[in-house]
Amino acid sequence: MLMTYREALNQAMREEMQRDDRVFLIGEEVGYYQGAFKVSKGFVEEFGPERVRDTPITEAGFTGLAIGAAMAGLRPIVELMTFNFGILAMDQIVNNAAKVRYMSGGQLSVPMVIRGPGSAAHQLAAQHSQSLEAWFCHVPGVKVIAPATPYDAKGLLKSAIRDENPILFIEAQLLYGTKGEMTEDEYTVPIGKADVKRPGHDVTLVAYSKMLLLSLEAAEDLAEEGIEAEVIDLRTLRPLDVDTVAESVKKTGRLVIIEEGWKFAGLGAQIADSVYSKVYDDLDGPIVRVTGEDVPMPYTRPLEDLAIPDKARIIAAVKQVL
Amino acid sequence: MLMTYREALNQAMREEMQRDDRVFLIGEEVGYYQGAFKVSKGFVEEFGPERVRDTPITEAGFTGLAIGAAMAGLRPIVELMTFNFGILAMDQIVNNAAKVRYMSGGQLSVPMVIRGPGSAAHQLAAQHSQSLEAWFCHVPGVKVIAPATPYDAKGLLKSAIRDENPILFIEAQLLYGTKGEMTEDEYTVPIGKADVKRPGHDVTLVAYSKMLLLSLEAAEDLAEEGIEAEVIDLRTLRPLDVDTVAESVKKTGRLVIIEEGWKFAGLGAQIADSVYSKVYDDLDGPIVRVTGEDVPMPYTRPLEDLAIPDKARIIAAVKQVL
Amino acid sequence: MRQTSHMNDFMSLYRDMLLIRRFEEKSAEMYALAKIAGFLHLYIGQEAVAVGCIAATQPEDYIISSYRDHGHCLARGSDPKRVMAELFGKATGLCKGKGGSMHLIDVERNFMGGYAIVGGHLPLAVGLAFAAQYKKEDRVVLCFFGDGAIPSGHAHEAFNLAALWKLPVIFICENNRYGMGTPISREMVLYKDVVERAKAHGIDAEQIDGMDVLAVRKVMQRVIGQVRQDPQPYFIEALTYRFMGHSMSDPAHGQYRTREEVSDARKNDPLCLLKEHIQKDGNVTDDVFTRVEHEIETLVGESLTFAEQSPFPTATSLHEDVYIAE
Amino acid sequence: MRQTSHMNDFMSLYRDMLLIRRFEEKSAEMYALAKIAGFLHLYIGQEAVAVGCIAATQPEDYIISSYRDHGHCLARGSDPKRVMAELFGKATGLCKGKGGSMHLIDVERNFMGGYAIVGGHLPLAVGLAFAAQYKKEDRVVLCFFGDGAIPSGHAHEAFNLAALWKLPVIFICENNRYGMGTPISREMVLYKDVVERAKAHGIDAEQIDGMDVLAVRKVMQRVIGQVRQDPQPYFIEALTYRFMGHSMSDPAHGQYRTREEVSDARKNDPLCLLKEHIQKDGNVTDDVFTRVEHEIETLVGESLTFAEQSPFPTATSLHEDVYIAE
Ligand SMILES: Cc1ncc(C[n+]2csc(CCOP(=O)(O)OP(=O)(O)O)c2C)c(N)n1
Ligand SMILES: Cc1ncc(C[n+]2csc(CCOP(=O)(O)OP(=O)(O)O)c2C)c(N)n1
Ligand SMILES: [Mg+2]
Ligand SMILES: [Mg+2]
Repeated sequence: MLMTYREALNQAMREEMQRDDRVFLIGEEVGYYQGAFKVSKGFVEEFGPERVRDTPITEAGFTGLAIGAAMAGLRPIVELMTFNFGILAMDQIVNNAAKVRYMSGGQLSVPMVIRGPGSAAHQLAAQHSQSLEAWFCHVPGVKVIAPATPYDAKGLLKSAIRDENPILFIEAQLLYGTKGEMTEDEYTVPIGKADVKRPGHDVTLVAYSKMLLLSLEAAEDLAEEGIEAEVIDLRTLRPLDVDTVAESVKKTGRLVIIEEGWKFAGLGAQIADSVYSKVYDDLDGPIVRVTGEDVPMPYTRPLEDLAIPDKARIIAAVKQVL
Repeated sequence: MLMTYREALNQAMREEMQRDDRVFLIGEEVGYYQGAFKVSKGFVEEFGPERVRDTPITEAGFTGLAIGAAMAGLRPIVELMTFNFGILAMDQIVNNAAKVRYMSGGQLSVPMVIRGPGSAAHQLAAQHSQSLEAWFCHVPGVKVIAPATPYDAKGLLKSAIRDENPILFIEAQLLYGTKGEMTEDEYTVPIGKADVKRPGHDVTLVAYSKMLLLSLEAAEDLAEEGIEAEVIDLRTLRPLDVDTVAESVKKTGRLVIIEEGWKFAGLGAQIADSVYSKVYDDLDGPIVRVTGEDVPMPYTRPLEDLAIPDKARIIAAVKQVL
Repeated sequence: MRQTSHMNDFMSLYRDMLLIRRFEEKSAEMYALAKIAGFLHLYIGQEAVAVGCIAATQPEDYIISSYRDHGHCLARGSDPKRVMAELFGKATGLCKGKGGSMHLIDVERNFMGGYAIVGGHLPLAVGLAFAAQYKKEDRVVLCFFGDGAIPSGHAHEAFNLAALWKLPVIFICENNRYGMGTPISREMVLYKDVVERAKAHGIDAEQIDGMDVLAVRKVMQRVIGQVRQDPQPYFIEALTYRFMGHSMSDPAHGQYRTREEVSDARKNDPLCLLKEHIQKDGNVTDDVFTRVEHEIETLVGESLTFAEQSPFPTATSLHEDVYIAE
Repeated sequence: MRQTSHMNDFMSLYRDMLLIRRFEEKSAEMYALAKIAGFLHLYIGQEAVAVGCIAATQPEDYIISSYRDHGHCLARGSDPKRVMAELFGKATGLCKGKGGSMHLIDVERNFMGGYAIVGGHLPLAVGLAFAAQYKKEDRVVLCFFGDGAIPSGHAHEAFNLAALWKLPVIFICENNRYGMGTPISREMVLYKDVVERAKAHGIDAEQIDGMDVLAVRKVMQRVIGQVRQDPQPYFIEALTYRFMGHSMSDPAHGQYRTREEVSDARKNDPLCLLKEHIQKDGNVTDDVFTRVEHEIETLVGESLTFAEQSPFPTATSLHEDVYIAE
């Protein structure tokens, strides 16, 4: 059965809200508007406005509210209209959600999911086109998830909602309409496990979210030239499943990391560092990163296209490491 | 002439404020209180309350105000009482200060310095003991500086105040009282240049801010064992002076990076990535990072001591790479 | 003679509003043709606010706005050619195609930009006013934003600083009754008295009819004069309505408001109101309106041609304007 | 009989305030001896607020506070031994030594913690109230913070949400006239009417004498009853004064206030006021006060011994409590 990423998220939340009364959804336009990107279609009708809360434009306020509610035993899902606006809630996320368990010596916990689209869509310009996962991944106390396929999106979101820790769940506007195979049965996908989305033996490509799809396309093209790339979907960014990547590198000896965000101090640097530390001797040469350019996102399409990784650059990087 | 880090900062700002009427200081308690850590001692008396502005506790508000003032031709110095509170101004820094030049196609500029202490002091616990330079370094459009010595602090702060770009200038509470040699003559230190603080040929240590002092101490101990470490002070974190580090690694073949912040997605990962990309073949083995532990900062001293790099761990890391 | 110049003056306001209207109608067409992309938030219905307010300013005054900024930019006198080119993402655009619809910036006209984080530009506005005070300049700052920004922390921190330091900034809340799909009654409790929010910080405030350009200008002339004379912030709540959807991806009436509500509001079209007023008061013939309509049509047509024919920025510009080199 | 229980009741308030006073005096000594480190913000002078307010609560009500939280924690009934052990950073502390002075947390007593980002815990308080509403519980939330938090964006976003959704949270602003070294008149314009800030969001608000524990409790009994009955936020501005410096690194009078101002304020010592009241009203002998003084001294002494003798946490605990394993 084919399903869109959007529907997968919708189902995951719906099933978990049916399963557990403590789960509620809160954010801008999640209710009567059905979500800015229609992810919560039908929710306010099914669960009522108490459990599907439209908020004023106050990300710090309602994220903090959700943290407080989680401390009191509820299990909030916060929808950020986009993760760009998460910057406004950064203090709440980092100083309260991530730390209150530790500060309280384990007395409190914050079981919540903060979700919404990250990364660029098309021509939304500098303030609306950011990939901030490196920031979130830097913070102990939170987990960070960024699924690429509808199947993983559903399974991981369900796991995230059931998890006892605060979780950043990063989607992508350009993924919402993409389709993927889905099982009928209920299932979850475990947090913290990468997935080999395409086996290969010549080179390892590591990616997540939108960049996974691009990497798979690149791998197809490379296969036509006789280069078999193994493509790994990290799925969870923190905790990072280095083992799966290391296993692959032992086989291929070559690694290309693909990420959409800014290069400098981007997540790829940590992925590389983790891999070097683990399997330095198995590498045939330096790891190469394909990343977004280190510029604020320009509005105009020709420049935006240059600022974001594309298939050609992934292929060029692979040829560089071979 | 010996001078404290605190006095060096005080002099730098004083000289620049005397030199340029457009420079003003704004922040909590910078005026009548003389600065929470007395960095602006004597300022309100010398420059008056118009140029030394005490603010209410509204980091987003007054940082945003300073950005607007910079857009209109002034040259603000924002003092954050500590960089922990910079999280509250993150949106202003990233979305406005860093981007408005780009968004305007070069029409606007934001010549300003945001300064204050980062990293841990003693037992200030989870919400007041963070090293967030990796976040700031991720953002194109800003420069990030973290001097370790009074001499560099003064020279770099003067350069930062004269720079046309928004600059994050990260000090440290535990550095304010440290002393260093100072020249009488006016001078500046260029942004973007690392400095070899101790020459050596067996191993390269790269550090900045407080960790530089610790690395120098470790180098002394190592020297007694006949190990000559070259210690590089990055001073500027973005743009990163990879060339100086690469030059050293060509000589030593071994690199240890020391940073106080959280390991995962910390700045050291990027430094490593930059070095691997540049001089992979000159390395004799994997780069090792000595970092803060991936936990919120505990209050109690024994745990805090474990959470922050110490000399013993640096020495152990050096022995690991030799 | 007096009457004529009076009428010329009214016609000039009409012309400015009409430019915004026709310019945006054309933008919407171009969006449908994918010549313009990203988010496009139209100002149609709210023209009297930008035009009335900005008509009362001096060229040295600063204007700053949100992502819904076409109206303010055009009312400020930015070249429609370069505005359209910006929407097209062309190198000849106001911001060389880097800003787009949400970030129109024209520093030469002291139009300090459109900003896309709700509430995020209010502290900037206060900073512009701070600079004016610091440099002992006579400028005032006009800061436009929507009702949706009122609950935000940014707004309150900005109000507090402006009030505390008596900064010459006029906050203009364009209350169009909705923040995206959320009616104002679900944004805040005292939604009929948005002005209370500012007053609580010690800022004088008043509510005005944002559909009547003459009333808007009259109030703003007084307020701007007052603030220029005796610097301190002021808060205006302009009651208005957007006739179109929140952005191009949102239908005009959406699910959050009825077709009737929109068509009722359209009866209060600021352009029609002014036109009727002019027609009633003076003896301006239809001819004059036809001439203006024609002039604007030509202007918008030229903008389009200019935008179409301009080149996209070259690849080298990608890395320009991130930093200023010394 | 009636008189006696009345007196017992007053004496119990006195005792609670005295515990805070003596406990903190001892903490200050221990700070000087470097047994306690980091930031230590004393509550001395403000005891009547915490004690009066919390005396009016039920055990299931949530309490949440800022970094100046010893008073609220002790008034809530947390074991002074475990509080002192926390300040000492010991494994037996409320938070196993991980929180320290600014982050006392005692979930068993629904004391949800002290938080060190000014204004940052107000949204949490609103969330606790949200949970109560969601779960249809009768709890109310008491949220304590300083005057310095009022200008912050966090506070306003919290006020707005609480008002909009009628959440049972009582915001208690302890106006001690200073945010660190900044007098309230330089924090906000309407500093004599801090309550206006809340009213502008549609929240009922009143100012009370925060030095008179009986008055505080009386008002809070009414207000808590009201909020429990008819859930919606309420705002209290308690006029008070801190007798000590902002934290241990700030001298008691600092440069921002005169010695006279402090000694004037000390004439209004909440403990003396209550003591005088009790002595005037009843015929309580000095004996009784001596006994209480003695009891508290013992308690504080025991806390100290407990803290001293407790072990520090072991190295393994460093990585515990970051995540919950499934
Ligand atoms: C901080 C932030 N949160 C959310 C958004 C998404 N968003 C864009 S416009 C908008 C509604 C704003 O409404 P209002 O302020 O009334 O302005 P209007 O669109 O009516 O002109 C929202 C929620 C944003 N841009 N910034
Ligand atoms: C966001 C933030 N900015 C600055 C600080 C530093 N700081 C700690 S307490 C304080 C003053 C707070 O004053 P007030 O709210 O009146 O509380 P009081 O200390 O008087 O109890 C400041 C500026 C902080 N903790 N958080
Ligand atoms: Mg609106
Ligand atoms: Mg105070």
